[in-house]
Amino acid sequence: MADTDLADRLKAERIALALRLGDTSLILAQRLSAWCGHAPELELDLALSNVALDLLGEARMLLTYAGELEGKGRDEDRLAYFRNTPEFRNVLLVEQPNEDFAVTIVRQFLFDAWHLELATALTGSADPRLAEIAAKTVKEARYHRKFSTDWMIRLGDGTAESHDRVQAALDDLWIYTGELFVSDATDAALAAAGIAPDPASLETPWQGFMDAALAEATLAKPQGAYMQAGGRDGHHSEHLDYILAEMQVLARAHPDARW
Amino acid sequence: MADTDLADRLKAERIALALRLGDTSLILAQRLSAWCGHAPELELDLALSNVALDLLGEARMLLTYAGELEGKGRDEDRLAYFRNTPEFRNVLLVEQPNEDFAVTIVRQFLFDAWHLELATALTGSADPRLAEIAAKTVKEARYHRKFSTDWMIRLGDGTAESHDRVQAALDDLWIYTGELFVSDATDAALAAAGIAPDPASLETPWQGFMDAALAEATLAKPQGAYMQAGGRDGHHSEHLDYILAEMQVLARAHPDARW
Amino acid sequence: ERRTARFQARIDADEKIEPVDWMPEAYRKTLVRQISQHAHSEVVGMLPEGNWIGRAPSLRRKAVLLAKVQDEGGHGLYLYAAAETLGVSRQEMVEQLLSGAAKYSSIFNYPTLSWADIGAIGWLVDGAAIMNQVPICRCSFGPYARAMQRICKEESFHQRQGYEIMLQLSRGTPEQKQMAQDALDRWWWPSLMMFGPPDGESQHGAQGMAWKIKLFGNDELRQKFVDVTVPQAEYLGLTMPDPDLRFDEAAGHYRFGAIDWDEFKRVVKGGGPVARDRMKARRRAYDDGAWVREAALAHAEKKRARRAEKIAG
Amino acid sequence: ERRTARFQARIDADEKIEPVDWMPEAYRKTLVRQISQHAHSEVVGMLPEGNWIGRAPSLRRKAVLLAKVQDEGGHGLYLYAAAETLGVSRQEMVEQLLSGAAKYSSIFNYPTLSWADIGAIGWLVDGAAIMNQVPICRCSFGPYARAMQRICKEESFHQRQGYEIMLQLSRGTPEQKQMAQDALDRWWWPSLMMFGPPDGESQHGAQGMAWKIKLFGNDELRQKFVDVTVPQAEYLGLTMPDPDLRFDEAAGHYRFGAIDWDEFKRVVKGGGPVARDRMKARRRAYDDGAWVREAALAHAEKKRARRAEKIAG
Repeated sequence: MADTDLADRLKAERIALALRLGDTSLILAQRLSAWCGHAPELELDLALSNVALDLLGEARMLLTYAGELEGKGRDEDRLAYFRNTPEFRNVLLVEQPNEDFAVTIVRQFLFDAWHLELATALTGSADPRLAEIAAKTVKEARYHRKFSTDWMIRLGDGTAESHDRVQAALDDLWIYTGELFVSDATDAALAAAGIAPDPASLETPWQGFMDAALAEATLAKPQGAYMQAGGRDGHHSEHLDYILAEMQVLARAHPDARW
Repeated sequence: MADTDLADRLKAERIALALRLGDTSLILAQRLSAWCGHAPELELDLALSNVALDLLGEARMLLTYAGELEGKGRDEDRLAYFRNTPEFRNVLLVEQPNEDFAVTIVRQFLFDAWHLELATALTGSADPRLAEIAAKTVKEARYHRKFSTDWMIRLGDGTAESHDRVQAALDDLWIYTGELFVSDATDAALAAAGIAPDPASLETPWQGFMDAALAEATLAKPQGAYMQAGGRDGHHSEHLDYILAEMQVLARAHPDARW
Repeated sequence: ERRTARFQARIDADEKIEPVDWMPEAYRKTLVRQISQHAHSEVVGMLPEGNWIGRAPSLRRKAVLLAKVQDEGGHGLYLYAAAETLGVSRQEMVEQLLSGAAKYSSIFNYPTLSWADIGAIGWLVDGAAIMNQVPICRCSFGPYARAMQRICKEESFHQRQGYEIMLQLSRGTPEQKQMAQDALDRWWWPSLMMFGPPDGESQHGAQGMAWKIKLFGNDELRQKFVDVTVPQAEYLGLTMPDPDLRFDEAAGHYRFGAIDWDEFKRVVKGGGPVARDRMKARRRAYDDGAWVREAALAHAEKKRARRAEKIAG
Repeated sequence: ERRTARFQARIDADEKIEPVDWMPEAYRKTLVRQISQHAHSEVVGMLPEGNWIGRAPSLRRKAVLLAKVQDEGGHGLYLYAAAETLGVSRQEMVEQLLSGAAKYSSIFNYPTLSWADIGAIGWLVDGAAIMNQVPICRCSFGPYARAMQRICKEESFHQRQGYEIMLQLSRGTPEQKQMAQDALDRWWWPSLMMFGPPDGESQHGAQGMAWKIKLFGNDELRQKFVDVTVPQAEYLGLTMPDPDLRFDEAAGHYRFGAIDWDEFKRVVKGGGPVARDRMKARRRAYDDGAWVREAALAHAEKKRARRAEKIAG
């Protein structure tokens, strides 16, 4: 039967994909939710929380699916709270600190533009579960991209201070965008099977979107930066361990508890 | 035998005292050591680390002693890494965040002036172990108080900005000084037995020192603030849980490991 | 004065007063004070619960808590909007909060020290708030009444979620049950104080009643809250931190011990354990966000100017 | 020139050059560059290890690590002082670091990702540093030689502490051993790169040798490091991340695989994984501390003025 066939085919690769995408959305949700109650205006508290909630929802679906594929009884919480830092598979971009609102918005803008391209491509996945999750994500990601792009334009084409801040944040975070488009053996196998797009294929539309949006925001696209990568293979920056220390502290203090 | 007598007398109270003082020095050491590598100048990196090291050393002796008195096999690390937030007995003052250098120095100044008075009194403790620890502490605390007082004067009588910053920090942190001089039943019993001074008895010399130092620093002593207390009974502010989440994360991830 | 009499007659007839209607200045001022205080409470109230979003012990609880704190921000928005219909800007109100001129509910000056506090706040604090707020859904000022209707619906949802957390904890491990008990111990009395001082000492009582801004006395609402909540605590298997608490069969009410009104006064005057932390957090958000708000204004201005140029050109 | 010849003769005779002595401008410049780079490395080097002070898994380890990082700050101070004898101020040197004009050891642009990294840095990075630095204790410039003598003594203490951490981990739980292996995997090659490019490509080699600032070739020191370190790894029971590594019986040396010089060049040019984080941290400390340094200056100035007034009055 075709279903059984699919269930076995590329299982490890599909688990890897679900963890990479799930962890990426989870860590970004964790970062964003730290703004809740502290944003520059109440409307931004609500908007950032909204984005965080969407990403958290997506992460939960993906981690649940990863756990099911794995078949070892790990649910979303087991995966989120009881893996150590090197077992996390998120891209480096999303673990970078919130710093100020400029950094947060730039990080979001870089992410959202990629997230929407990726989710759009995933709606056609040969894996119906991934396609289903992606269909939900696309709607949300479209709104997220509009939100962060609007703010890029506002800040870039706002005051001199806001322009400088957002340009500096863009220069700083750009080195983490290369990882979004790296293809490895996992990606190649998934792409060949029509389960996920080749990450490299997302770069051209992403760059196109960047060019247009940054032009409107009167911002300069960074050039010639050395790209950092490794998060998708568990090689993280020094930040992730702190994120997890906070996120996991309570669950780990009571490993047998239900909440 | 006198020793046996003392070993049994007021054991619970002496454990409580050792934890209160040990935790207080431990948490302040943890806070201070976060400056290491990030201070306003290299000399301050070294000085703050020095103070942190002294306090850490004192905390280790006190926690070790608390564990020995308790007699349940808990050593300094078991006590430092495997108690939860409400089991910590530090005063609220030391768990307040570093914020900027002004807040750090004010916190240190308020603490050092108390710490020196307390340690001096404890050198005459009927408990020879506490007296011995205090004798070591006195020498260090005298240097600490000089360091933080010198900086209070430098900042208070420095620029307009430094004056304002340090005054604001003083106003903010003052509400945590009342707790240093609260006496409860434990303190009363220890004072009656000549094991520790009544905390209330330290206030007059402390206030005297404050008056003189603040005058020289051209700073106004805060008046009429509502004092906060509770840390010594395990009722902490929201900060301590975050401190412990970081401090304990690695030890707790490997509960059976030796390092 | 005739206008005043007609105004009171409308209120007595249960008509809603709308922003365009004439109203006594004292009515307007009282409402601005009360609505903005309520709005500030929602916004400051985001902090104690927001403190646990990052550490929520399951992803589901994290999502629920984040959504809840977000709702509180939304309530703040509705309420600021309701107050703005009375001719005061949000900017003014926020500045009053930050300068200390305006108050907010002092319940938020207590710290959240464990996950169980998230349960206790939902169960007790939101429970007390609902008790206070449901009557306001019928208050005389239209925009306020309508905002409160929306808010009360969400609050009762929050309260159920809080109780559900407490239920899970009290049915959980011994540590979890202890956590729940400890939270109840710390939040019970402050929750009772949320109803304000005894009616005899309450300042704005009688006029508020006449204007139908206040519809029940503090003591009456407090008693109602106790009567509803004590059986809930029993169902949880938790002990109320009040040795004097007992059921008065004859009256059909739970009688509770004396409230520490000194603590109440101290906390209202800014002596709450984490009052400084709360205001510092709000002030920091406001100060750190200034450049963002300025940029948004500057950009809007540029856009307006460009459009004007285009039309002119 | 006669002075130059006499200067070289003194060096050849193993005399120390002191700050008051005449020296060629190129010698001075080379030393300023090298000593300040070394000082910057000590200061930036506080960051990767400082990252684990807060999380050290025992109080003893916490104290040892804190003292170690503090020592590094102290080394920075000695070295800045040595460079200052050559007529450059610490302020100037720090600004060169922050502007990117001055370099520091690119090893510190790798992240510390686990506690084992603290062991690996002590063992490998300090080990490589000692190999590089011990000869400098005999270098021709007196203040530099004396600073290095002090530093080397402390560094070898640090190196033993690092190895002790690795030993404890590799004798520990499977997770600890894995942690140790992972740290070795990540730090081995960067440590080998610390000796700089192959001698043929090294820029400042020959002149440095003649001036006795540099006393051995990069490759020679690197080989010595490998020969010392491989047996230590074997004793730990860890595997070197180099499939080509083998002992050459005839030569009495360990032969190792090809070093990825592209990575080396990229990291030196600022492409190290956490290079931005490091410079951001230093810049932030400097900027945030500006008001403190200004206050200290202002206060010192006030004191001076008061004293002058007293004397005058």
